[in-house]
Amino acid sequence: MSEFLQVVLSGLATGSIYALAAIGFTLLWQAAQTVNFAQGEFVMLPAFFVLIALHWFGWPLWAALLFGLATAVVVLGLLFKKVVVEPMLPNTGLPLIIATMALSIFLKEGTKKFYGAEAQPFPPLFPQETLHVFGAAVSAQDILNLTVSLAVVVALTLFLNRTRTGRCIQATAQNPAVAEILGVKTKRMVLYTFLINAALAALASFLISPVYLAKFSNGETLGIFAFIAAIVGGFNQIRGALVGGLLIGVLDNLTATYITTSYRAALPLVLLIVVILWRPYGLVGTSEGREV
Amino acid sequence: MRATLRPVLLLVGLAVLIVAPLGESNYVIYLLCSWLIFSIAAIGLNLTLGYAGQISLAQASFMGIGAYSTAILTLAGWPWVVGMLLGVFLCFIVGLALGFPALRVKGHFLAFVTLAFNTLVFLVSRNEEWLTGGTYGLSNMPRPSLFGFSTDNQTHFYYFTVLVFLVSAALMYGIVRSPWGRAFKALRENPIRAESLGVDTRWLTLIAFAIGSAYAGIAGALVSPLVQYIDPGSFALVHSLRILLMVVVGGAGFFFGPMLGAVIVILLPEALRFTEGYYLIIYSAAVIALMVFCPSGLIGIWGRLRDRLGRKPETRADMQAGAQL
Amino acid sequence: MSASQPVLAVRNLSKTFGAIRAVKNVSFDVYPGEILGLIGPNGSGKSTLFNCILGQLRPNGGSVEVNGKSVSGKRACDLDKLGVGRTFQQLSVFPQMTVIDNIIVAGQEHHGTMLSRLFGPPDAGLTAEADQMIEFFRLSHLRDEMAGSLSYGQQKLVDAAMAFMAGPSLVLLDEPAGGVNLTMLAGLKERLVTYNREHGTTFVVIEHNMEFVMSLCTRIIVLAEGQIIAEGEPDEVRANQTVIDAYLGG
Amino acid sequence: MKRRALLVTAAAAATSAFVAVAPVGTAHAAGTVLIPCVCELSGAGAVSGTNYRDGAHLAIKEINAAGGILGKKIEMTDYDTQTDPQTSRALMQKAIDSGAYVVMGTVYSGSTIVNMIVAQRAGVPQITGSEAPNITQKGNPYIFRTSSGAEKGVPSLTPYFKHTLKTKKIAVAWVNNDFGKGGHDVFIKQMKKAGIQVVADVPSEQGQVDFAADVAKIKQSGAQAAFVYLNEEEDARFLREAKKQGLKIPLVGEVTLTGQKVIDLSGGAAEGAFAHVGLATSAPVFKNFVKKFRDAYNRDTDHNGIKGYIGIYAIKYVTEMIGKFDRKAFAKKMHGLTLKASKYPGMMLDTSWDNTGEMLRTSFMTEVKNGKQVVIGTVPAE
Repeated sequence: MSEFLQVVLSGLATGSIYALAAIGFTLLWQAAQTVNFAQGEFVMLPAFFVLIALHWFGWPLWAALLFGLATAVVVLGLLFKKVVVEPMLPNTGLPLIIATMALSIFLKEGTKKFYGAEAQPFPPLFPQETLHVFGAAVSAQDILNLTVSLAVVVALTLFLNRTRTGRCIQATAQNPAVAEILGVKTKRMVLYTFLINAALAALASFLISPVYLAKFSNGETLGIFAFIAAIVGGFNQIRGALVGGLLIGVLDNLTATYITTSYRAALPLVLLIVVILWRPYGLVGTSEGREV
Repeated sequence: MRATLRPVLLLVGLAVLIVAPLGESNYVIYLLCSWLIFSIAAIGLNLTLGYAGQISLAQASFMGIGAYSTAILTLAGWPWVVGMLLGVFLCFIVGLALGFPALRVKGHFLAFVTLAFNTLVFLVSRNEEWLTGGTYGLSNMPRPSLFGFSTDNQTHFYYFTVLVFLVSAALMYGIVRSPWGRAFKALRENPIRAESLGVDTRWLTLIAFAIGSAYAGIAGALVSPLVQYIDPGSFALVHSLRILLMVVVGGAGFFFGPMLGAVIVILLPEALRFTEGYYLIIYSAAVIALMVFCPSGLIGIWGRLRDRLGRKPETRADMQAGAQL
Repeated sequence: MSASQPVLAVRNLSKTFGAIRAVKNVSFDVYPGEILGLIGPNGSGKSTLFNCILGQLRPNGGSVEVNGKSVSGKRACDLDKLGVGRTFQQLSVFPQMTVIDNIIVAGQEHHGTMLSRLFGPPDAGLTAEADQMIEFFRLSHLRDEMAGSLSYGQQKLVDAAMAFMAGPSLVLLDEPAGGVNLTMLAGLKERLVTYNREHGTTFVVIEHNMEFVMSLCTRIIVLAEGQIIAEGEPDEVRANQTVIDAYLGG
Repeated sequence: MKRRALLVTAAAAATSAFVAVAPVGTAHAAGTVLIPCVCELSGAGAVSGTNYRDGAHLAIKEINAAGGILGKKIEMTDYDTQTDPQTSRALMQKAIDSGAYVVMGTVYSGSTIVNMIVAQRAGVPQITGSEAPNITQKGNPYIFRTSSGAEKGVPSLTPYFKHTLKTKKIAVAWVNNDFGKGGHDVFIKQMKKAGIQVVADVPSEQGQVDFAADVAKIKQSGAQAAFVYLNEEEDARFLREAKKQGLKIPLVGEVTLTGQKVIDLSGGAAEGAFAHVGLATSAPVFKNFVKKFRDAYNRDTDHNGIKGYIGIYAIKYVTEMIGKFDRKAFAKKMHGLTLKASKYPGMMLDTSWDNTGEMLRTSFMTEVKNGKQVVIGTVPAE
């Protein structure tokens, strides 16, 4: 029992980070039809910005985190849009897929070249106490992960539904042409989505790195999980991405504990295929929203 | 002029293929072989992606299926041809099956399904040790001998590869200029219109996957005697991406695109090796630039130049229509 | 009006979307060689009817027969085999293929078998026929251009040529006049009429452009709120009070 | 039509152009002997490969400064395999084409198992850093290890489990790749022999994020000790999770578990972990080398640095014994050879090779005590 609880709780904590990556992924897809194959690297990189600030500039952690966030938003949000995505329009098809794939190699190799190939320890954002829930150990970090990602979903949903900007972003996502006519500055709205995505990626990076460590190749695993979470949950739903993330996190652990360890990686993939074929709009998603 | 020039140039190309390995080191010949082999796989993907417009990120896993079948059979003492045929057959069937998702979803979603499939194949080939040798893979596969003419010598094997390459390419050329090729393009350009003109788009989608995969099978059947070692990692997702890169960089939907692409993807890193740790960085940056400035690939650049020189650049009327809808 | 078997027979066709009944048991026949116009104010159910006939939508009730064969549940590519050609409201050529290839691909599926199409001649022996078709629509000078590079009107012509290539007995034209400039329009109409006269092909036309319909069609059916409110020769319909009311929203 | 034709030539030209520029048997100065290093400078194995290479370069600097081998200076070219077996095979071919006397590398077993075929065919001795058992079980007369293979290392743990820890039930956590599999298989065999019951057999994926399930399983299994055979980052994640879930049993590893890198990464969770280490960088004998390495590259090496270093020295000593640059004789001489550290200081430890190229050498039991790897005993080479 305690074992079951243990793996479920840990799965939730890990899954919540997949969710953060997946949410940005979903937003980008909705508002800019950009499927970002470099999303994993987007989660890998910000941790290194922080490490640079810590070890090269010798800043305190809080300042380093802010620096990391800011740099991420500029590099992975602004530059990504201006330098890679924007010039490619209207070819948001195969060329963009290829470009983002190339970008992921670029970021990976770049990081390795300029910070080194070795995994780096990343300072914990929280004291490392663990408390025990019915015999299951839960670290403060786990709780932080969960609460943050939940908070993000609530905040984002409120932002998108309650604020004018939010509604404009949604309008842009649903029908750019009409939004334009209604006087929405669609270009800017799209830019906002890119910035939000970068910020979310940075957040995910800061949350996962204390446990997962900072390494140039982290994106390979994280990226796949982000895709799967986004699609399983529902490509046109923010809370869908959350559900997807948590689901993948938990299922992965449950498979490993009770079914098979050597095929643990297979389950999320099978789930992905099944969902795409039987519910292309995801478990939580609704059939309207973007045609795929 | 055109009519006469073309066969001449083809002959020149053929001649280059024949003289290329002469006096070269084993390493260069090895590179040429892998260029030819990956070209075959890319030619296949080009049919699925370039002509029929169905994206697939699983081409490497089909190379794997071909390679493993060939390896297992040849190690069991069967002739290479048998292993190759079995591999190609399996790829055709599995490819057909992988085509079904394409009937339901397109674009990115199809990319994800095939991506997942590729990783699943990797897991199976790693875990089913009894069949595939697990993580250690299979090694020391014998090289084929043609009518008692052994290909153990690197150069001999090269010519053997050239032969297989030419036959495969010729067959594909036949396909793409047959009415099938025209129907594939129609499917890519406008499936609904194609369907309304009596083109059975469902069947066409499946067959596009099947044939494309079968080509990967041929490539795989050549990989195992060339490298004489295969392991699950040799057919991981990253290799599927490489093949995709070949097709797109070369120019999807152009017959010679994938071969040109393979030259770039396999030989450019070699040329950039002197930059040491930087070559992957430069390489990936170059790809991004290409996609930004010429999404239709290198051959696209050529076409663009021709338009620049020849006739005036045209505006895509279907884009205008798009604006009206 | 000939008494021979109708090319297209629509019987009590109904289609509802949720609460809205877009088409309310509509019945009509179309006879060989006719050019039938389907008109009606927006939301009158023209397009729904059209899509039901073409199997894009599954009707809730009623039947559609082409040359005596039911087409219910048939895929578009099978419909084509039954001799039903169509054009689209939006541009529907294959932009990255040459005009000649557009035309040939439209005909090739009716020649030989799957295998003969793989191993037979690259053009499926259709070049001559296709060139005639191109000639007929006066597109010969554009024969080897990419269809996507043609002007809007020219693409409409290619679209029509493709619909005719399979030698259909019935062609459904979905707003052929839409977005085509006047000179082009005259040409298009003239070609359609000629083709109809020469081959006796039956047309069903959905169109907003009254001038065009009135001058093109031999018979007109007027739909409003999913029902047939009038039917007859252009002049009768033009004079019909209910029609006028329907259009003026009376 | 014309376009296509031009393209054939374009492709062909590109090929031939490349062929033309391809470095064929790079001519090297007469006064030097060529020892290329084919190893993982990028990709997953970059850390191990780079250390291996730098260790080798360190030795080369020293040897060349002292006049080289038989008066010839050593020249080393690097070939980056990107940790990809097929690339490594190609580069092995390239290195040999360039006229290698002996080849250093590769470190990752998955690559070595591929490229050793090439070296064998060309009859070029190969000094590998790999530790997977199957390397030396292929009857390849040209392959030589620079550290004991898992089939030597893991068994040296058996007495420790059996007698020191008095284990009856044991668990094993291993990374499911060629490295992990190698150790795992040997371990299972050993435990069977020793009559210790393996109650939990837990493979994990490379780059796995969440080790909760792995640890929970071991905890549930009621094992009295666990054998942890993972890559460094996975080691660290596993140890953190074990600490979090309060897994109290002794965690014993082979080579990596008590390495400084793992200690740093695991943020204190490595405390009290044990490991059998062939080349413990913390062992006094290596003190001097570790310092030299840090001075040269201002970073700490792992055991791979030592491997590369002694690899080069072995080449020097053996060549000087046979008195000429003769690949065949070199390989022949090295089988069954023992180099005493007293006479051959570059080896740092008494080292012998059996006739499969397997290496025998004293090894160490280590434990992590207050954030440092400490040698708690030596295991004699049997």
